[in-house]
Amino acid sequence: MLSMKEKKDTSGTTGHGTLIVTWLALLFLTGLTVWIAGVNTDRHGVAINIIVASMKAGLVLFVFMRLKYESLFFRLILLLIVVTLTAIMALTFLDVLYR
Amino acid sequence: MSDKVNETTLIILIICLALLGLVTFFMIFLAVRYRRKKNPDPEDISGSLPLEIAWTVIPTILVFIMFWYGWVNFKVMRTVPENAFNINVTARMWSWSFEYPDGFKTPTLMVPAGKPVNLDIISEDVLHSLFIPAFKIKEDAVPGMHTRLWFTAPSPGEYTIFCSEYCGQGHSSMLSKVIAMTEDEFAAWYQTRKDEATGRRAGEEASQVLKKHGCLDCHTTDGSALTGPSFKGIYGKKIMVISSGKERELTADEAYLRKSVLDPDSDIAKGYPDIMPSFKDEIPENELKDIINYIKELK
Amino acid sequence: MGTDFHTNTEGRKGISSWIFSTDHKRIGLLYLYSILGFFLTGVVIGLLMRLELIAPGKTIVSARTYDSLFTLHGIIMIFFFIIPGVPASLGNFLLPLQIGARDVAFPRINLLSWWLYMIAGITAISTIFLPGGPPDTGWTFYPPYSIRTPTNVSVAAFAAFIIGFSSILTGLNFITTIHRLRAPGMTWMRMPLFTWTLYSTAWVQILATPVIAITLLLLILERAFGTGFFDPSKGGDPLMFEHLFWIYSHPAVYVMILPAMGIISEIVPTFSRKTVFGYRAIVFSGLTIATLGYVVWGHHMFTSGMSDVSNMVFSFITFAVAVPSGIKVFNWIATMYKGSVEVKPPMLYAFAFIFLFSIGGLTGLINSAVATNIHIHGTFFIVAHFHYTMFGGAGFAFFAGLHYWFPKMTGRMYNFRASTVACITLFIGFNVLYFPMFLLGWQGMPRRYYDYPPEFHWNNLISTLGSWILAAGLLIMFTNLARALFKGEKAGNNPWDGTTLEWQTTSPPPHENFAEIPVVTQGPYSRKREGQETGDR
Amino acid sequence: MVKHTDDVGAKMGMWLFLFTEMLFFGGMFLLYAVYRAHYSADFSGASSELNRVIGTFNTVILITSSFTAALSLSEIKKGALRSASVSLGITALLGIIFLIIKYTEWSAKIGHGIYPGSAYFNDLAHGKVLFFSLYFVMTGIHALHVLIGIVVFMVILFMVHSGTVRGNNFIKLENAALYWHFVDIAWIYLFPLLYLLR
Ligand code: HEA
Ligand code: HEA
Ligand code: HEC
Ligand code: CUA
Ligand SMILES: [Cu+2]
Repeated sequence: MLSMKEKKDTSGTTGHGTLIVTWLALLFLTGLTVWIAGVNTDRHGVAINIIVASMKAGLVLFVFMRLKYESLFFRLILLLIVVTLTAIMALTFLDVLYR
Repeated sequence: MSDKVNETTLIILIICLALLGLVTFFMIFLAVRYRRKKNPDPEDISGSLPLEIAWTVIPTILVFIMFWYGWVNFKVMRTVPENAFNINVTARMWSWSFEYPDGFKTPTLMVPAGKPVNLDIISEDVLHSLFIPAFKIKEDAVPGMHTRLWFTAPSPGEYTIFCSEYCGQGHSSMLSKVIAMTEDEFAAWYQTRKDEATGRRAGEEASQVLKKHGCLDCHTTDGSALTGPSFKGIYGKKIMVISSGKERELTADEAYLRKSVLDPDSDIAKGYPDIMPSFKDEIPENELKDIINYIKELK
Repeated sequence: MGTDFHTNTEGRKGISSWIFSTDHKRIGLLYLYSILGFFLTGVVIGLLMRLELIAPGKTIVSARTYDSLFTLHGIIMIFFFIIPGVPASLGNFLLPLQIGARDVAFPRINLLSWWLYMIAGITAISTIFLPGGPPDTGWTFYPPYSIRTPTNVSVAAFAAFIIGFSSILTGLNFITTIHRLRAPGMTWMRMPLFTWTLYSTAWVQILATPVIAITLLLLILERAFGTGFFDPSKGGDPLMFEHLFWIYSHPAVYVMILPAMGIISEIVPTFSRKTVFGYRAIVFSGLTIATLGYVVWGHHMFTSGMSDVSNMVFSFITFAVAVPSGIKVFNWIATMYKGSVEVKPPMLYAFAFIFLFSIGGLTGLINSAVATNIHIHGTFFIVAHFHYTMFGGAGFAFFAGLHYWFPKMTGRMYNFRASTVACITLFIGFNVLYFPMFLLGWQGMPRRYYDYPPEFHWNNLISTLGSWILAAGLLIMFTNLARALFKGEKAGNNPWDGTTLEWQTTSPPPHENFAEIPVVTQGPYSRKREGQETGDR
Repeated sequence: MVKHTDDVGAKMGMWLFLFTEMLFFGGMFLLYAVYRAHYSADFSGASSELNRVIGTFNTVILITSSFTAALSLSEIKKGALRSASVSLGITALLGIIFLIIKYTEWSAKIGHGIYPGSAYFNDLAHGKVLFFSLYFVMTGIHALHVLIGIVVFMVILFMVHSGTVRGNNFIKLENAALYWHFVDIAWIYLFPLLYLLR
């Protein structure tokens, strides 16, 4: 596990090129999600928009927030949070949907 | 219902007492057997895999057994028999009202013994919970939502109803009764109430209702005060009342009028004595509605 | 060389050398004193409640006052005594010592936590004096009643919101400390069990507390602006509040009990002169309790109108939690096997804990079977269950820990005979006070009842008498400890012959804990020292 | 390597804090999901009363500010204090613009009588009441986070100038940026939930 000595170099810098590409990708995805919402009004719209939002969040997390370079531990807690939220949602809907 | 609960409890209780006994016995036994005086040299034992497995697997099995009984018996408690007699329950701060298929209402729950009864429960204001300890059942009354509960009263008699979800100052006095009658008695009672409910509507005036219940002994309809304040013009007025010793102002709206009649002790109009009796079990709901509408008209 | 932390004032004098100190030991003691202060408040309120219930009808207070009493009692005991109780006081003092660190990772945030705790506490107590009076909703704050009542619900909810922050900060502080500051050689599987439980607890605090924060905030907004989230007249669903509330408040009960279990896991091996039985099993059962504990919240809602499917699933998972709890109990008891057991006061409290917690936990199983829950939900049976787990469990373990580490924290020793008497009195009083409540609940007496029908009189009377015995026990215990604080004999560095790192420094420990950071070469409870034989006498 | 401060530890503390923030917002998302499932027609009706153009514009602003925040971290690590300050300043400025736009959006809604507690509001369909309440609470709490972020960046900017934060001691800036990115992520989800889904 994580100890005093880090395996990865977490203090490096992210190059300007990577940052700009990520930024452009985020803008593109924003456009995409607005466009999808415009043409697609049925129930799939919800899922698609959430997926696009998650892709954007992923970009911010892994590039801007440098999760890509952090130790495994940080990614594991992110997973833990996602699992926790999913569990809460699922169990609550077990009540709401079958009441 | 209560036999289902008893059965489940018994099974869990036996398992739990056995485990508690085991744990306590070994705790005391080992502490005495290996006390320092007698056993000054401890042995270095750091665990045992077979034991760990044993006390993981056996409890897991026990736990599943307990869960299973709890769930299966609960299923029975949720499956309403088809021939159940349906009664609508309304909970409000702090009284119960039971409405029968023919539209009339009572403050106590009248049921035929030996016949399944299904309660459809709602609340007018906050959370309450209908609890009949004798039958070992309860279900919350939730505003904006229908909940249900069914039971069969085993024999004629009276059984207490408690409110078991905290609902404010009157929570501990939100009591009522189940009155179980034989099927014949119930049928007769039901018929009279039904006639009363439909018959009275035809002729009786609200003012006569007031007289019938003796309201006019203490109240007038012309603005002059007797023992109690006059009914004239009180609807919609801002008045001062004393609630559990504290003074506060409120508007005499419909809920307040209703409460004044059913639970006069909770808000006492300032300047008047606290002597008005509660008419909670006296006035049927439809008559009360008429009275309130009548008071509303008295401008 | 480090000096005694009691005399090292970091250049400050008097009270400000305490309330602005960033030394984890001073903060731990600050917490200890303030927590005991709140405990005393809660206890006095509890005594008043019992006095009211001594006979049917009005005895000493009005219904309105009684409602506020149990609300304040619940809020104080839960949020200000038992949740921060062990982790923030004993945990703060001992965590760095046990892992061989000089302090926690963020000493200043640690101090901030204490300040937030005090601000929250004072805010909660202030409701008594504000116009409108203290809240009367019960500590569960269920809407729509909590939206309608004119009492100071928002202020109390805000206090709980602030203490949530304090709790989160303590949690992230502890996690970071454990990850970053362990002494060389202190691998995960060499960590003392108390530290392990603090670690699991910290995770629960981090994962659950934000949920109560947002829930209470939404309740406050609901009261202030009428947002309608939980108000059925605007389309909201009161059951959603119950869900959100228990998503936090059930894990919170494991925040109370896990560190308590950690204390017992320290005491039993020490007084058996033996390494703990099944170290790994205890560690993993703790983590399992923390994980499963997160997904059982619905067992508080079996009669709420929740769907039947949910009832089944939640009941099932709840039963599963009993298994790891049992594993802990069994391993503690097995630790004594072929040990050399000496029943000094901390061990006596630990025994009381094991017995009382087992009763509390096992009656929890009666609660968690859906069929039986339908009868006992909302009755005094529940009240009995949670006093057995919280007071008999977490509370007694807290007392056990207090007696165990008292010599380490103060450098002095209390009178053994007095604390034995206190423990026995507490034990008797406790059972006389709370056991009748099981019977009351089974007979059908609902909780939060100001008045009750005469058939419940006897058990209530006995229960009230028990509260006085318990009070006597507490009085003896605290007098004994207070006397020892000033007049106790010098205790020495390792009076119990403990093996974990905190016993290898002076009592009380110096400012930065260790003259030299120790290097760990073996498990926490191993008695094989260099140059020493196994099981020294 | 005898450093007094533990940068990795500090960063770990920040990440843990951000995870609690995610759960904090998670509670609101749960309410949103449940009420949306219950009142889907009302929700789409109410959502179409929000201005997509403004929403999109604000999204672009926030994403860009996140980009400049990341940029300033890269710059300071290289020791380029000047361009780091500029990026920081732009980030704070974009945050302020975001808030101004939010403010006008809110005032327009309030001007139309749509706010919790108003008479008009209470007469709306139940689902709409809940949608707008969620809208105000979620964007309100988010705006509060933006505000805190701006203040933090101002302080960091000052620290860069006074030399507290510099090329080999940038953990404060790094943590501030992490916080800001989180605020951005929260908005990335709020945007489709409130403005787009109909
Ligand atoms: C420290 C606090 C604490 C702890 C540890 C627990 C532990 C448990 N609790 Fe308790 N509980 C509360 C505090 C606590 N509880 C509070 C405060 C409330 C009420 C809140 C309110 O409404 O105000 C409550 C309410 C409550 C309810 C809701 C009742 C209701 O309102 O209807 C339920 C229902 O399932 C429940 C169950 C359990 C279970 C199954 C455990 C288990 O974790 C217990 C596990 C332990 C054991 C089982 C004992 C040890 C094991 C053995 C000796 C051997 C092995 C045993 C077996 C294999 C069976 N609790
Ligand atoms: C850890 C938590 C904790 C603890 C320790 C206690 C302790 C006590 N509680 Fe508890 N109680 C709760 C948590 C706790 N409680 C909660 C959460 C509720 C639910 C609230 C709700 O419904 O919302 C509750 C509800 C509750 C009820 C139910 C109310 C109702 O539903 O109507 C009752 C009734 O008897 C009660 C009684 C007591 C008593 C008599 C004590 C006793 O322990 C007190 C006994 C001790 C004394 C009386 C000692 C006095 C000591 C001295 C005078 C000397 C001390 C000296 C020094 C420090 C120097 N409590
Ligand atoms: C024994 C006398 C008595 C009788 C009989 C009586 N009341 Fe009253 N009533 C009072 C008094 C005294 C008050 C004022 C004190 C209080 O609010 O409790 C009062 C108050 C009220 C109020 C509140 C008025 C206000 O201004 O606050 C209403 C409404 C009311 N009564 C309705 C009725 C009705 C309807 C009946 C008959 C079914 C009835 N009362 C029978 C004595 C009586
Ligand atoms: Cu109605 Cu309690
Ligand atoms: Cu629980």
